[in-house]
Amino acid sequence: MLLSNLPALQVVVPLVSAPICLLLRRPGHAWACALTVSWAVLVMAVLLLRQVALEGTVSYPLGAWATPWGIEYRIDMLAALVILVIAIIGAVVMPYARRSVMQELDDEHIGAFYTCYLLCLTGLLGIVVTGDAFNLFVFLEISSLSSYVLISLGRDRRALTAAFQYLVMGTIGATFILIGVGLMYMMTGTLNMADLAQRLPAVDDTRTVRVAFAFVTVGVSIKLALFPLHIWLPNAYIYAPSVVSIFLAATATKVGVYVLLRLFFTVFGVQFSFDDMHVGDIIMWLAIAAVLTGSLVAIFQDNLKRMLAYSSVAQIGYIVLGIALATGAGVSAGIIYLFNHALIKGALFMALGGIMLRLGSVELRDLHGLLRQMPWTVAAIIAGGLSLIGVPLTAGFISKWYLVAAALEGGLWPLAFIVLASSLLTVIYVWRIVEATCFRAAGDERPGVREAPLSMLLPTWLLIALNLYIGVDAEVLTGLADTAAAALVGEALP
Amino acid sequence: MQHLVDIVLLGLLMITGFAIVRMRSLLAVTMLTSIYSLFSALLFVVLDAVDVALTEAAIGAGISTILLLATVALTTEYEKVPSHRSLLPLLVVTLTGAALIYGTLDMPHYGDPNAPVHRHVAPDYIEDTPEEIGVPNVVTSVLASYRGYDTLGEVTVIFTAGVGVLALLGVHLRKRTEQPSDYHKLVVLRVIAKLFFPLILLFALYVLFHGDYGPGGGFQAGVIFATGFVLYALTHGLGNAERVIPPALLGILAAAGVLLYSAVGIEGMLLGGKFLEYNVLADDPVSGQHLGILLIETGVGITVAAVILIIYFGFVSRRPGGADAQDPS
Amino acid sequence: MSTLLGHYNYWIVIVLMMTGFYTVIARPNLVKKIIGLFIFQTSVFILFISMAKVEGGTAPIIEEGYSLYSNPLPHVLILTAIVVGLATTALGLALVVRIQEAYGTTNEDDIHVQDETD
Amino acid sequence: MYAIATILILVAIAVGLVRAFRGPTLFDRVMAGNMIGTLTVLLVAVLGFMNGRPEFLDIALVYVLISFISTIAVLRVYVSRHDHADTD
Repeated sequence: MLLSNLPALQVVVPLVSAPICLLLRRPGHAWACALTVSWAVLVMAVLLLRQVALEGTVSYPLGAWATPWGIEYRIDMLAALVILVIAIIGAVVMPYARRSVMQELDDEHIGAFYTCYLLCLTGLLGIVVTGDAFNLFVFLEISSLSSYVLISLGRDRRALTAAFQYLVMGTIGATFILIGVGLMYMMTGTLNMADLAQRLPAVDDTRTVRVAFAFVTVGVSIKLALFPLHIWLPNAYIYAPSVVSIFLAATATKVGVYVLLRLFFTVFGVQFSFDDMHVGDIIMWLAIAAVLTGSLVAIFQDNLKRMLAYSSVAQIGYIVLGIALATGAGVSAGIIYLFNHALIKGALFMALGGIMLRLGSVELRDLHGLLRQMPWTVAAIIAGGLSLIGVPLTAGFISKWYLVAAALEGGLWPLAFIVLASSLLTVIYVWRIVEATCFRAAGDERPGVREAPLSMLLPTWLLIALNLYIGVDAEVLTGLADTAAAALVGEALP
Repeated sequence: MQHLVDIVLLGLLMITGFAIVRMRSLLAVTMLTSIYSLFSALLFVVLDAVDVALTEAAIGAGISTILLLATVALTTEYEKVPSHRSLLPLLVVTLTGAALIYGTLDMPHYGDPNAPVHRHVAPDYIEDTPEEIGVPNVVTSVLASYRGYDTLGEVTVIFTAGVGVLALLGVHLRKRTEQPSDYHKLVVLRVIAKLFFPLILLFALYVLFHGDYGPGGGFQAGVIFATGFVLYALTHGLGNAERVIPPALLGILAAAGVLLYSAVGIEGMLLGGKFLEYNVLADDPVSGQHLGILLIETGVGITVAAVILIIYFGFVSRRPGGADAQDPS
Repeated sequence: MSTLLGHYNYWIVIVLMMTGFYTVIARPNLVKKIIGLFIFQTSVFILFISMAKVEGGTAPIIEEGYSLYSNPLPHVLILTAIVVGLATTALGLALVVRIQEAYGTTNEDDIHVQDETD
Repeated sequence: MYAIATILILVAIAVGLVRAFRGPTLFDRVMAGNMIGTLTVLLVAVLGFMNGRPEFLDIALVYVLISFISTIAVLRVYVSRHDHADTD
């Protein structure tokens, strides 16, 4: 019973636990509930990945209604991988969350916080699992609405304006997606993605479908913060509570990328998306712009959270770059990048959360000589930074390696050059952190500042360890990513 | 005739829309928004979407307007003239609009019975509903059964909004004695409200249980139910309304509705079916469907009513200028 | 002429959508932005409902004597979307109220000024 | 018969809308809003009979309720504070 309903349970378990979490009065109980569920989700994600690896794509009809009349859950290798990313981050961030949340939030908000976290998890998982275009919109809204609330719970009043700006942009994006889905439905009469993929080629020379494609693409681009639609992202990451920054930075935009992949490759098909609509050329330029501006702006930031937020904009650019190549190697590189970047950014933001807890600030000038007082945390930042640059033996190296290889395979050596050049920019801003924390003497005494608590340090180092492990042995990951990419790119071939 | 009404209503909507952009008194704009929503609800009646019309009127013209009023009362009443004028928004909007118009050129014509939307998937809903689900209202059958999972998502969305408002605004208990300053002037209103109150609740139940046969269902019922309490709070003061239905209870109810809905789905799994499969709930599939639909509609109604009240109480228990002493931020 | 009549609904709806969209991105007042979103979304609902209409059809509630019904599926989708719209409006307005309390203004330009000087 | 009624109601709504736009006082707008609400109810009823499905009068009932409550809400929130004319 349990195994055959796994796809539904993957989403239903966090969904059901959200109202239960609200009912638990004590903050500690709410945390325990969220922790248990996060680990259950991870177990299910692993089981699901195994099932997909063994049996191929899994389909689950909700309500037992045949497709396309009912809503279908459809999990292929790509979906299983993205679910795994979300589940890992969720499972690692929850043990971490207790201390950080206790310090950063008022007691009365903690119950609502964990409820919203579970809802956000539900929404993100729901987006990935679903095979129905409208259902995707609904779960997108669940994840978005809950993340607006999570961001607004930050201490600074600017958290409110950041949440508001995100709400406005996010709603515009969602409405664009709704318009696009409506136009697609208008031309085909169906909402099921597989059915859409079958019926769209017959009408893909109509202007309506072209406009539908454009609208959905723009809508999703807002969600994944593709340059120049990224302006909501930095403030949202900076002023949100630390746990929220970690969770959103590591998962939310990745799910946006997933939706983009689904759209280009599964629903519209490679031929329409890339040959007819030339979307590859457009997003490649945007991605290059994102990589360069994101890295450049990051160099000049004195607030570490802001620096990492802009670095995220750049990293999303790399991922999209892989997709824009539209080859098996390129998409595979994009998927590997997505996976690794979630681990890296998760670890980095976690380390920052530790500093925030002890120091109450992440301004560069306040961190001088921090290595003495918080050696493990600073070491984690440096390890994560090296991975961000792409130093060999880290996960970041693997992702950049595959990306450069894919670019060269496509004969695009300028692209490979840009990837390498922007890595140098990354070196600069990572160096600024290293310099401040290791080589500068502390200006004034910081009595009582000591290493972050173990409950926060362990999860951080768990992600770093995972990072290093992938840097050494990436075979499993690349194998799975290749399978996923081949299915995506091959699916649309005649 | 239908065409004429359609054309005129769209024209009125357009004029109202332009007026909303231009006017600077937010109070006037709020009322125009309510009228805008009312017009679109009328349009939905003309376009045969009776369920949607019911919901749009209750949500758009009703609840949203009241929320807007409360917000305007807590903030400023006049919109400032923008300090700088930029052509960029106009450019973006023009481009987007032009793209959409370009997209309409290949669309099937309005009302065309041969459009793809009327040929694939949807006709089977109309054909199969009587035997598979056994309710005359096809919208209800699709909403609650064929695409019941979307509706679970919808309930979760509204639950999220409830939790969000709870976290952002909180609901602070008011004393019963805290009555509106002009309490004594409201005798007529209070008597009418007291007379209406049970009738409104009764009507909400009617909409809930009649949703299988006519326009209505759990969502609309929840809104009407909440509206009854809003009326009570408006006339008898917030403190009294909170005594009738304490805010602490509302949170529990909001969660309970979602749980009831998911419990029906999980029960389907436990009985050997898929998630949200109602056929296995009873001995014969059609009565299983009936039972399932009734239960989930009740769940939807409970959550929606509770969340709307949480939101309403959250807004009206704030004081202008943010002088809410209990709030630390 | 037939294009005009066949698309009248859609074109007006697009004008309505753009009215709302313009209000969102051009107006500095936060309440007005939410109202703009509301108009934008409501207009998209009209787009969906327009496509569901069948000439000569009636509401999709099955009854003796009628054989042509309008398409129920967009109605269902829009019911869901209306709820999502309400959730967004409520959250947005709650944020506006909190912003007013924290900044003493709901004008985007004034808020920027305050943030800069912080 | 129904057609004539429909046209007349539409004209009346348009007239009411003019008052809602021009104001100038809050009461004018409240009045206009309330009037449009009432006319909407009438229009729903007429349309129901015209299309031969008067059982949809449920909708009209909801509209009455909504129109009633939103008018009270506006007045409750504002009238105590606003006795002067607002100008646009």
